[in-house]
Amino acid sequence: MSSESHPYIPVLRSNLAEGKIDRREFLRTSTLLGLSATAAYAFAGVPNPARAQANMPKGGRLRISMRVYDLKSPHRFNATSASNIVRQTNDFLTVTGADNVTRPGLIEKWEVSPDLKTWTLHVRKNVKWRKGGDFTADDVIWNLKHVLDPATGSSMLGLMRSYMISEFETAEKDDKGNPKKVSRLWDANALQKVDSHTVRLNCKAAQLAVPEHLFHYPNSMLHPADGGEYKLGSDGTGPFELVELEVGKKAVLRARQGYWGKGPYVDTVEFIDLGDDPGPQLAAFASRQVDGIQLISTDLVPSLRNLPHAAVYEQTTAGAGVARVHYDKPPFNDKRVRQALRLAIDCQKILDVTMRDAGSVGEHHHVGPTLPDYAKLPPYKQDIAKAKQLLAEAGHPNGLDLTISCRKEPSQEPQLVQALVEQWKAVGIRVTVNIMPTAEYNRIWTEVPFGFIGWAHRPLGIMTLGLAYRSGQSWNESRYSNPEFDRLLSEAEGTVDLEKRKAVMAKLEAIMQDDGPIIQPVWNKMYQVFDKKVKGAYAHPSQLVMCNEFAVEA
Amino acid sequence: MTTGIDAPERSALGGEESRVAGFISGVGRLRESPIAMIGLAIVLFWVLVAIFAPLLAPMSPTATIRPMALPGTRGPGGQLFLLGADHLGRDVLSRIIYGARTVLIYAPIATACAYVVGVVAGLLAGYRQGWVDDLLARIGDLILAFPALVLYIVIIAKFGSSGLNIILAVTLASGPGVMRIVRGMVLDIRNRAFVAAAQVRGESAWHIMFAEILPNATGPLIVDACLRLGYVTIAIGTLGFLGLGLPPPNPDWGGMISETRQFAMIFPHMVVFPCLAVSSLVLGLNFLADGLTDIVKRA
Amino acid sequence: MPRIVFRRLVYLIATMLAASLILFGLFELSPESVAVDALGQFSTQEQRMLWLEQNGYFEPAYVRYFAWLGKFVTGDLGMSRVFNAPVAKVLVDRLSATGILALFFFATLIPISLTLGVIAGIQRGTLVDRAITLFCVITTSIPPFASTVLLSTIFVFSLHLLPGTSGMIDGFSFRELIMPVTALVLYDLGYVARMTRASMIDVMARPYIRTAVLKGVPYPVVILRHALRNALIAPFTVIMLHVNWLIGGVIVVELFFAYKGFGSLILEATLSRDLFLLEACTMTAVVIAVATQSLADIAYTFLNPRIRFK
Amino acid sequence: MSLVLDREPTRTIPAPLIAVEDLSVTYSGRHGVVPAVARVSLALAPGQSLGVVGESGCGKSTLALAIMAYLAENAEITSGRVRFKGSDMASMSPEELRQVRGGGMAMVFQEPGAALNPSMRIVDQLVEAAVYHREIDEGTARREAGEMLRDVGLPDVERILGSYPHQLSGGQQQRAVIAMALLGHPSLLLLDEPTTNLDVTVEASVVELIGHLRRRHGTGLIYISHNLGLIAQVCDRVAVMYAGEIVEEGPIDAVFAAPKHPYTAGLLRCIPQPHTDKTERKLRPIRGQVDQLLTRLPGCGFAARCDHAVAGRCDQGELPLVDVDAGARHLSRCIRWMEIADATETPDDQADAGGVRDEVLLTVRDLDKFYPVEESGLASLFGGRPRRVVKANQRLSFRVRRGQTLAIVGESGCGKSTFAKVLMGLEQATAGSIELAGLDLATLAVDKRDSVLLRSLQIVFQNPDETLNPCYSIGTQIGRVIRKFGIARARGQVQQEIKRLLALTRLPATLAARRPHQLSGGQKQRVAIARAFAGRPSTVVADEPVSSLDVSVRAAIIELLVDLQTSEGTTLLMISHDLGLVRYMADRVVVMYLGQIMESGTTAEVFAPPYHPYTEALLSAVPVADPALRRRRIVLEGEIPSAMAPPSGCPFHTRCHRKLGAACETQKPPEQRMADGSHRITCHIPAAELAQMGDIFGKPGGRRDDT
Repeated sequence: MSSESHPYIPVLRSNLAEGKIDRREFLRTSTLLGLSATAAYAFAGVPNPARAQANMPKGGRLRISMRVYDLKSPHRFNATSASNIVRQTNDFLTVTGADNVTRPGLIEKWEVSPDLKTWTLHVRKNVKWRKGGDFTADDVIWNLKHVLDPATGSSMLGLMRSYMISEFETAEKDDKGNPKKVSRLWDANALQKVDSHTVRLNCKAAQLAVPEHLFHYPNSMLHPADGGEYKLGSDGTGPFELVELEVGKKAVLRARQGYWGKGPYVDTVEFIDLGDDPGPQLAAFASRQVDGIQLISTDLVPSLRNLPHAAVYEQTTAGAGVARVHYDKPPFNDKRVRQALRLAIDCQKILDVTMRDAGSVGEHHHVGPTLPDYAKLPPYKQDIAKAKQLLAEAGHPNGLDLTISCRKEPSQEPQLVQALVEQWKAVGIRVTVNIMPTAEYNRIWTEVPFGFIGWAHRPLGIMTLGLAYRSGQSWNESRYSNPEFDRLLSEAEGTVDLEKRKAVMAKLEAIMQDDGPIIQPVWNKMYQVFDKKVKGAYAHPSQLVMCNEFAVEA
Repeated sequence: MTTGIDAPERSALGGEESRVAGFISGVGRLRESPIAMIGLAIVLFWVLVAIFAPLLAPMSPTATIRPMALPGTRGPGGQLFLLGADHLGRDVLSRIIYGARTVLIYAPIATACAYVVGVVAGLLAGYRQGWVDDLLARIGDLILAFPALVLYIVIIAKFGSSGLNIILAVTLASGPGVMRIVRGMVLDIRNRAFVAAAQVRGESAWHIMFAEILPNATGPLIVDACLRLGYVTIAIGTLGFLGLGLPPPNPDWGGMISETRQFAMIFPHMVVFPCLAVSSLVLGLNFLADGLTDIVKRA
Repeated sequence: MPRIVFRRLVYLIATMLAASLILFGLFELSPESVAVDALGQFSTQEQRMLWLEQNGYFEPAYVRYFAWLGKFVTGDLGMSRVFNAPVAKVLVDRLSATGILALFFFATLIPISLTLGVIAGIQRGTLVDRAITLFCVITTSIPPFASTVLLSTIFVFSLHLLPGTSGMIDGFSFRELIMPVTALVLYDLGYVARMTRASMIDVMARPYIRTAVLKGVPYPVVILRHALRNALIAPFTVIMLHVNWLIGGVIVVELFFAYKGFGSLILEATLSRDLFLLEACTMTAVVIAVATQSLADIAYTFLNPRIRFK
Repeated sequence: MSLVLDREPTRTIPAPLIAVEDLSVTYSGRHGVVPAVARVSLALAPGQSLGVVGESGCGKSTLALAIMAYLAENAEITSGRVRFKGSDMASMSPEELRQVRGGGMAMVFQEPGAALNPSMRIVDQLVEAAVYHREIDEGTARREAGEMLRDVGLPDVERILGSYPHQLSGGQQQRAVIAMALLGHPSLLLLDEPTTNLDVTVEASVVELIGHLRRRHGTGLIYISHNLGLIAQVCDRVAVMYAGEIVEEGPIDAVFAAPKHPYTAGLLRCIPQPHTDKTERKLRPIRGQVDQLLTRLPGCGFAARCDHAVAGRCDQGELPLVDVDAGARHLSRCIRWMEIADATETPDDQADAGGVRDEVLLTVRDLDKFYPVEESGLASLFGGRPRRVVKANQRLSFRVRRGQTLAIVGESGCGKSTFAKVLMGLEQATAGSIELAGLDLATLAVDKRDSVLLRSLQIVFQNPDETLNPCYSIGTQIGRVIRKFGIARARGQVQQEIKRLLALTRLPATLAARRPHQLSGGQKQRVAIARAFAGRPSTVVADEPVSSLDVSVRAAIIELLVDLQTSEGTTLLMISHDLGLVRYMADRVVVMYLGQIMESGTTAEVFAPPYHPYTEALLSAVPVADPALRRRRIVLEGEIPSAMAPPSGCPFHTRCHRKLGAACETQKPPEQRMADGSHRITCHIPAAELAQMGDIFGKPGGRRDDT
């Protein structure tokens, strides 16, 4: 199959030429279908931003403020910060850039069947493990099997479940006499080794977003000999080698020789843990103790812009802070209560007091307006009278007393919560805020009946919906379970045609607004800040840092 | 001092005295110390602010109006932000005014609880002596072996952050200190002849502890209470600062500082004013304690 | 002397045992919560049961306590969940960092506060005394969490004189110590100075000072030989007891300046409920507190012949 | 045993060593400016000795400090000056002043424990005194220090040199302080109450030492004391101060024999003498008390309290000191000195003899009270060694008859207060019994006693400042007792009763509304007595009821107690170390030493030969304000042993001047019944031999007794 082989690519081209879709949508979709980014950008007639910059300075040290958590099991990561360290030593199969365009990583190209069920991945041939040996199809299959093994506990499982995994009954019975179920690959041949450098994914359902899934942050390619564990000296294909790790303090990486890809330009990268608190991060950056901050709360932006040496990079994202209820717990199991919680909110007002220019108005359905599969719905309006009425109908004429939990950091989360709480007062929903220590909340965020958490950016709406609201998903914190929703979601995931997919997405979004378990007032912008001396810097919407692209001026 | 028989009378014959009069004369003696008067003025200022918060605060402390408004600027509705607005557009002045309530409710209640526990335990330990003393002293030593802030965060971490738990933590952490002071004074006072006189006329132990000994220990205890109230104010603020304080949006000075300190660089008003508020209250209490110490020493 | 050392040792051990009982009761009595803390909220019931069995949590509480105590005594403090490293290793690392902070703290605090206190005490009632006293009350009234903010607003953000954090990323840095030490010293200075002042005033009013003056000893000798030694006993022991206070004080300062010491460790352990780390940190805090109390006692005895030669 | 002459013959006055000229000192305080010393003029020649007497607050300590130019910051010299060897102290440079202090004149204060630096060894403190005044090196100074310690009669000099002050007893400390004062070779020694708070036998030896040193070193001496008896023993001249003024000054014999100021005369009349009792001569208190006035009224400061004051004369203008006996420079500030003639003459001194009834009220039998000693260290931790005990009371046996006054006498630590505590139920006896009205009180704790028993047995404590709860008014405190004992319940009745009691103790009814801090010491003690008598007790224990009161007040309280006892028919148990007082008040006396009874009998029996050697020494040590009285001086060697490790055999053998030999050290002495009735002496010396003993007091002007 040639790169032009997917039948929908010509359709996309004509759509672009006719002006039915914009360049962004063309780029996004055509690359996913296997068109190379270079070709796609050339056709779209815009310069390819990912082209390597000339004359990058060499050497030096790059210090980035970021939490340094335990790195033991990269496939089980649930924080992008941890993956950002492993990312420097262990590559991914694909790379989704800051422009949301997915490019080849360890696989140099991919092809997909017209039904979107068969994906052929061509592994790059010149990639060597640091300790020796080629990176091969076997390595890919081992890694994918590892992340898809329920025992691993990777969130990749949730992402790929719909097209790679089935549940099977076992001989064992549980307490109630029902057979215990196990999840495993839906078919023995689901991960097929074609040759030493070719892997084929045979999916049970159509899926467009496979290349993006492969870049999901826990899916770094580990050496099978390391058995899924990561530590000092673990093998990798990446541009750096981990030479020092003090959890809670710092991680030091040294550039390796003979990296297959771009860079690295700097000699060492240091990730420095300054805690969750934004204060020290700002202070450290202001006094040039660090060259960049991986994740800055929007609060800090005005202060940072004030610093002469700071270059603040921003990205419009589909990341958002979401207040969600446990769909199955009273009083939230009453649809009218959930609706009242949404109707009480004036999203614009919330934006104004919390995020200001650091975000945009949300529509309570968690499908980002910047994403290719976003469907525009009629504006969702605040309606206090209706909210009160719904509450009364639901049996709460005197309002409700609730407690919402959230974490302390990033600081915009408690701020958003406080802004929401202030508005809920108007409809008689009295909410107490329980701000929990961040680490503590991260451990129990799915357990609180009414909670608030930030969801990271994902490049497709269906990815987020699939992770967060599909029945039975491990990250389905709201315990949302709606067969119609699940069905439509699967349908969307298998629809290549953008228009058709948007139509399905519109239905999904409407279900979220009507029945959904969330109140999502705003979208975040994502910021990263680097010292002006850091060249090649940019903000990645998923808070990723790829240090091989950065250089430091002396 | 004139102590002659012919000195003018204070009250009518046979008066079995009023405790109130004694108290008033005690307060009157504050005038002897200018530093105590300044302290009292500062503390009273905050007490009045707390009591009349709804009347004094120009806006709701939780209303989000105009983020980052600078001091002296106006909001969209023409509201004047005298001390500016915080990052969520809430009036800093109103939050400080309501924050005084939080501080002046929790700190005194917590201190009072510590005192109830400490005074009773101290009286028992000092008066009963023997195994009661040993036991209470050991328990006190044990609690005091934990650094206070560690004790606070362990308790708050274990039982969660709420007003009640903060009071509990303060009581537990400060009680033994109060007990030690009371015990020390009881050991001194119990050897005075008037205690023996009460014993030989068959007064009960409770009468002796509370009616004979305790009133004589009030001077140093009031001084200590002022200082301790200052510490507790700082402790509650510190908990707020560490993110273990009272849940927002109840304004709480420590929490305000914690929430807004990252803006100190360009919007110092958000953080400097609450810092000044908490420092001034503590300063007032320290002044008061200082002045009272002088007065108690002179007495 | 050996007797008091021995007594303090016995006391230290008794306090440790009691503290360990409290900690055990608080955190380990319910095995369920231990398992949740150890394995995280996402662990399955099955995993938890397995873990509890492997770690002997189905034994009776007292058996577990003694086993726990035994491991503790032998230095097996368990693994830190957050740091994924043996607790003992993390602890030693952070303790030494705070030790350095404490060293500089005391090295700054002691000369300044004692000097101020002695000067004020000797010149009681003068303008100098009033100025020192006022300075002391004011600094003592600014809580560390406020002074750190104010100090860094001025020295880091406005004047750009000092580094904003004290992570000691590139090893020891004296400049990075200035802010945390200043914040701690400022808050504590007043207390020690005022105590020294009071002690000095007390001693200066003692009859033996009068005796010394009236037997014609030159005034400087009276101060240095007769007054100081007696006057410094109380502040000295108070300073020793400040180690206990310091453990609490460093939490705020270490957090604010991202100093990787014991204070930020105990806070992190608490906030993330890293059970074994928290237990070890708390016990360490108690050991340090009681040990310094004992040292203060012994030092007091040594400094005060009235007790030494009893 | 050493025997020394009481006093030296008076010498003529050479050129003054120190001259105080028209000195006035005021203190400024919260209540305004208070005059402390008013226009005092004094002069002292080298080698002379001057006593300054007066009650507390009369300005004598301020005078001493002014002489040393060491006044407090709030004190101000408003007139006059002090000249030392002719030079004005006020105009001296700091260095000159330093040389004079310690080198020219040295001072010894009361409470030697506080005067010595607790954290310096004795040797260092002594050496300092020498090296800063004399050109000698440390080694020499150290050697001299040792010699000086030997001079002041301290044993085991090397040990003491290396000791810290707290390792010495009070007597040793004061000797060390005196040695320190002398090491600078001063020509003037100022002593401010140097023996206050020392035991009577220790006091006697220290006073003895001072006299001895003065003669040996030829040092001038200013001796300040409230105790007229002590002054009489060491001084050539005496100055009596009242309210900051010198009211009388003169040669000691003349002043004591024929005081020319009513205040001096009043003071002398207030003191019970060990050779008189209440049946012979009634004590005559001075009315009222010393008033601290903000402004000095014209005329005589004492007029308000003086029986001889005449309006229009005594309250007019400035009264001068007039010489009443040109030859001896005897000065008095009384304008009427000639009219009053001999102020000691008092009308109606004959007191009633108290009726003594025979009924035995209280029987003490073989009472033991042992305290366990807190053991520290290993042994106590594991309960190994048997615990040591302090034997505070050992086998006490005596009886008290109804209506009688029984006195228990002894120095501090003899166990007399412990007995009071056991009797009151505040402590429980280890063995033995105390029988009262058929009950055994020895182990009956106060909270087990019923209210009848409680009210029948009450106590008056020593320190008037502590005896009343400062938080309540007088009325409240007395009322509480009245209600508690069910004397009255209704408010009106209680008020009546309060009034009655106040009247009984000769206090104005208006006092009921006052708080204790508004009362003087004497008034407080009266209230305490009123409170003790509120329940109409059958027995009252008075534990050193006047020892912390001023002389003039003391007499009034004693009289009150005697009167109340008589009128209420109360049995009184007096605990005291003051033999003069005991002699005056008591019907029977029990003498205790280290927890054991040494001697008991009627007052007459105990105060007349035969004596127990300890009683003999006690009597000899009592300061007597009568320079004419001759007596044998017995100075006891050594210090009172610790009650924790009492000597074996006879507890007194370590200090006894009549020790027989080994038997005293090893065997418990027998209790011997003397010929004269109920008189018992516990001593190894045979009764017959004891009976040979002479009276310790000679008759005034009579022959000197020698032994």
